[in-house]
Amino acid sequence: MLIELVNVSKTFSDGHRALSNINIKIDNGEFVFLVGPSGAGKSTLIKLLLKELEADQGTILINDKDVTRMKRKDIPFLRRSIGVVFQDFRLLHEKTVYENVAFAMEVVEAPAKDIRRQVPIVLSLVGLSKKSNLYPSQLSGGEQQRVSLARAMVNGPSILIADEPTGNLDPDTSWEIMRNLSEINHRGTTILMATHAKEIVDAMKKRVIAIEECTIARDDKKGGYGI
Amino acid sequence: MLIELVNVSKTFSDGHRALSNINIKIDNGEFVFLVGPSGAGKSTLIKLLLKELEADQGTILINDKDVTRMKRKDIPFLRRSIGVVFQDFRLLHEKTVYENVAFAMEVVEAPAKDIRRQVPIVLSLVGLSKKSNLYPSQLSGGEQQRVSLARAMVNGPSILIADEPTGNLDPDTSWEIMRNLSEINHRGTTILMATHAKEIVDAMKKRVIAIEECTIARDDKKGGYGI
Amino acid sequence: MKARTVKYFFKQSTRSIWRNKVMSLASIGSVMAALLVIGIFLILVLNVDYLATKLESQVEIKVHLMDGLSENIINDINKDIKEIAGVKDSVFLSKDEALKKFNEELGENSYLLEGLEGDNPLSDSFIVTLEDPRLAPKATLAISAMSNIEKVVYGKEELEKLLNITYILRVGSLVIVGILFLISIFIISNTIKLTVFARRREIGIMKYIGATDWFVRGPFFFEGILLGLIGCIASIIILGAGYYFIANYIKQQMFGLLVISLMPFSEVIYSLIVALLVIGIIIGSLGSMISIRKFLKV
Amino acid sequence: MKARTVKYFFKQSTRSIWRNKVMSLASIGSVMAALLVIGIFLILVLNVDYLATKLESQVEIKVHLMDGLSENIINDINKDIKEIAGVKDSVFLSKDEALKKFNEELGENSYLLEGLEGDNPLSDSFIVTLEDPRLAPKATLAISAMSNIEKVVYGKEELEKLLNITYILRVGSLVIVGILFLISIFIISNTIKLTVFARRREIGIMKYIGATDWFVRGPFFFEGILLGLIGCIASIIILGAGYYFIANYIKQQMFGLLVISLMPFSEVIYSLIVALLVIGIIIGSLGSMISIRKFLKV
Ligand SMILES: Nc1ncnc2c1ncn2[C@@H]1O[C@H](COP(=O)(O)OP(=O)(O)OP(=O)(O)O)[C@@H](O)[C@H]1O
Ligand SMILES: Nc1ncnc2c1ncn2[C@@H]1O[C@H](COP(=O)(O)OP(=O)(O)OP(=O)(O)O)[C@@H](O)[C@H]1O
Ligand SMILES: [Mg+2]
Ligand SMILES: [Mg+2]
Repeated sequence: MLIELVNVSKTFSDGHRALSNINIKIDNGEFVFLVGPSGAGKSTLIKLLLKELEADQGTILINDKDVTRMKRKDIPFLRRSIGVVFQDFRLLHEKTVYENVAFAMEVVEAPAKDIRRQVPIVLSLVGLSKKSNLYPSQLSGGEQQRVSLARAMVNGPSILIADEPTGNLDPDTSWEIMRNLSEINHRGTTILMATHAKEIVDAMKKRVIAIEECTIARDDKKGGYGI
Repeated sequence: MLIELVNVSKTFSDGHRALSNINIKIDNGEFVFLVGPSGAGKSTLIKLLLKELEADQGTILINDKDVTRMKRKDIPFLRRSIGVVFQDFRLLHEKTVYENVAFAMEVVEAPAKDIRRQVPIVLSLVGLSKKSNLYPSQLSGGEQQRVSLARAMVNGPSILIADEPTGNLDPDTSWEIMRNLSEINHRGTTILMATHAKEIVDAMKKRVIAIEECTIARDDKKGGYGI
Repeated sequence: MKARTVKYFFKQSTRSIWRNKVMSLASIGSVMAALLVIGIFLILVLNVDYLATKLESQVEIKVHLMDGLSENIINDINKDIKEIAGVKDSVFLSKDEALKKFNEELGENSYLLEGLEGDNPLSDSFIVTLEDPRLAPKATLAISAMSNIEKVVYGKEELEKLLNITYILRVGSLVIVGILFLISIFIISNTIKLTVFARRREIGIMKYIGATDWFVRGPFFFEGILLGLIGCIASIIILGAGYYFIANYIKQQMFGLLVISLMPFSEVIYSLIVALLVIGIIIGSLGSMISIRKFLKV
Repeated sequence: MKARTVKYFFKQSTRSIWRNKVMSLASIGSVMAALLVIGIFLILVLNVDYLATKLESQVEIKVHLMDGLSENIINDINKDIKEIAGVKDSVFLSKDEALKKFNEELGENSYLLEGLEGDNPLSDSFIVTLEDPRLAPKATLAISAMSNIEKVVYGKEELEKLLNITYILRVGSLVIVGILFLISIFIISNTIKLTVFARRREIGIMKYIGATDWFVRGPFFFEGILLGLIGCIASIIILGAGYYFIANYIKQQMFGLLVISLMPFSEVIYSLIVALLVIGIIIGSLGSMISIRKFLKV
């Protein structure tokens, strides 16, 4: 198993229970949609996988490594093995589009030659070749979202997590992005995507995990957005 | 006419032409969808209305006042007359949900009594009564978006502009929000909403302005998202 | 501006200080440190001036009297001298006392005066002290014009040298305190700039929502006052306590060993409070008003 | 760590300084100002020490010789004195010269010595200067043990008073420079804290993408070095130029009026450069490394 959550619970310090007794197993190469109403706990789940938040209870295994008991110094390496499109993009305002994507490669100390070759490729994949020298503040919402996606893909991670990656995109561009994700998935990358895009989920016929009221309401092999 | 754009053009300093020769007239009490692919210039248009950006050319009238020739000291009053849901939310991180919404009323120097009565009402409208003491960083993406909406509504502006207000919301919550907007619209508020939510646009049967390649590609009285 | 808006500003500013603890502490710390520097130097300047005044007060005019005057006449002369403008005091020194004093001053060479006891060549005199050493020439002239005066002497060269030294000490210390004053203001304003810079996003958002410039500035203004006030009070307490302790220590340990003594605590503390309050609060509040300008233009 | 990573750090840091111009200027300014304060005081300390040493070098031992010694013997005594440990110089003063000098010293009272010219009661003497005034008692003892010496005198009380004053001057100025040193470090570290605080979001994002702690720190470390270096060079230039100008001005304007003279520029500048470089760069780089810690914990 690539990702495995066993009895995971998370309650915030203000007493709000976000996740309760979550059990999920995701295999290598799967494509999983994570759905649920606003505030259901999708992003919280993702943050637990990245050790951005600590689970109160339960065990989280990624690549057979126990995330909940991971040492501080190993966290960066966990995060590098996972490409993430953050719901709030998390772009560096002081870096250009190119530098933002390149930064993900610099972090893993990739050779400059590889960086110079790889970054333009992913930027053209998300349709931003022309925007590579602009700063995030000079981009439209959807363009920023695509920079975040490009950054998540650039190191060819074995897991790609995308939190609402099409929220600011028009249907055409969204489908373009979904085609990219499918292709990456076919090449072996496991994809976990939190989304509200009903049409996309319904059309893709992939595994759907629905979170409602802190627990897993549904886990269908080839599901749709709603019931 | 409430909003009137005459021959408006905008080219950015890097040479990118975002809007070219735009002519739009929006009447009091209308409900207008603004659609178009990612990067088409929807947000740029909205920023021009708020004088966040300066038009290179053309005239923009709001409430018969010429925005393009407006003095610096009058800008705050223009902005107060328009409630805005920003695409990137623009919440104050150091203020709680309640304070963020209250701030919009404090800006217009509303009496403390009115603030105490009004803020809880709009927060319950967007379904965030329980979250009023949390900080934006403690909210889910969709919750932050709804705080931004609550803030835009709280002063009962005559114009409400929403830039992608349902991008982070599940379909149910999105419809809830659209019902709210419709109601506000029926009570006389003019609404301009930039969106990619095809289903919503198609279902609402309202006026749709489509921007494509810098110009207005379509302006239908009761249109749909695509052609 | 409505009264409730001012109240609102005040509430916002205290809240913001509290919520941005890291930043508030760092900026209070820097303001305090800058004021400490000013304060330390101010204390030095005050003490230099104090010392200079003390040195200057040691300037004296020697009034040699004719031989064999009656006590009445001497008393009259004394009265007349004391009435001259600028004269602080005048003390009679009989010729015997003068010889004894001279003897002591000579030390090992006092044998030179042996045998003079019987036939004292010195004269009775008045030692006149002045309110301001610069009055010495005038006072000398006035006394010389009186009768029964043999000779009026003051160390002209020494006086000039002394006045030169005290002048340089005063000007030098004032120049340095002026420079440090500017440096401190520079440090405080830079600190404020950084504080405002850290909150540029916040300022922008307020403007986008329709806040007027002064509405955004208000809380920053009060915050500046508060941060300045806190930094200022902290520095006054540190300096006051430090000075009190050191002045006492020196008094106890060095008593008698030194001509130098520190200015009394009570005299120093008022100048300190006034100077630091003005710099801390005014620079704090105005500084934030000015620094914010750049980010208001949205 | 790979070589290209270090190169990357360096590129990032220069870029970041350039892109955050407002912030970089403000922090360079504060660092510079803090170093200026230290520098000004360091100059004062150096000059106080210089003055104290000068004062101390004026301590002299008077060696009175027996009457009527031959020139040969006097020369021998001179040689012997100069061989004593700690003696810097020894100058012969004949009894006629001594009387003339004494006459001058007495000034208006010189009439007391009238008639002594024929029968000079003073003796020939050596004026011995020392390398360290603290050696005076020892040297006095050694000279006393020599033959043909009538009396050896040094101002014991005066020496003690002088040593006390120079001690207090030295300790006092060192204490103040120490305090200012701490204050400056405090200001610089607060400035860095604010600078890092303004970029907390950036630091968080880097960590979320999988950057290790030292990878995030690297550019901040170099940035600290660069900002420290710039602030440091600026302050050295300002202080150096200022001191050069002032020292020259005082030399020209005040020449002869004063016993006080400033330490030569060339001697001051080295201590200044070393002290400021160390504080500026070390505090700048280490400070940013430490300040960043809080925000790395994500
Ligand atoms: N630090 C926190 N403290 C308190 N409550 C929190 C905190 N972080 C998140 N929450 C709450 O936990 C709930 C789940 O948040 P989460 O971000 O996981 O939702 P989500 O499923 O991603 O929603 P969305 O689709 O709107 O992004 C929300 O109600 C949110 O208010
Ligand atoms: N300051 C700027 N400098 C240069 N180009 C800019 C700037 N701001 C926006 N642009 C460009 O202008 C175009 C229009 O941007 P805008 O934000 O209006 O798009 P949008 O229609 O809102 O797209 P989305 O649906 O993705 O939010 C984009 O291609 C963007 O890169
Ligand atoms: Mg979420
Ligand atoms: Mg947009």
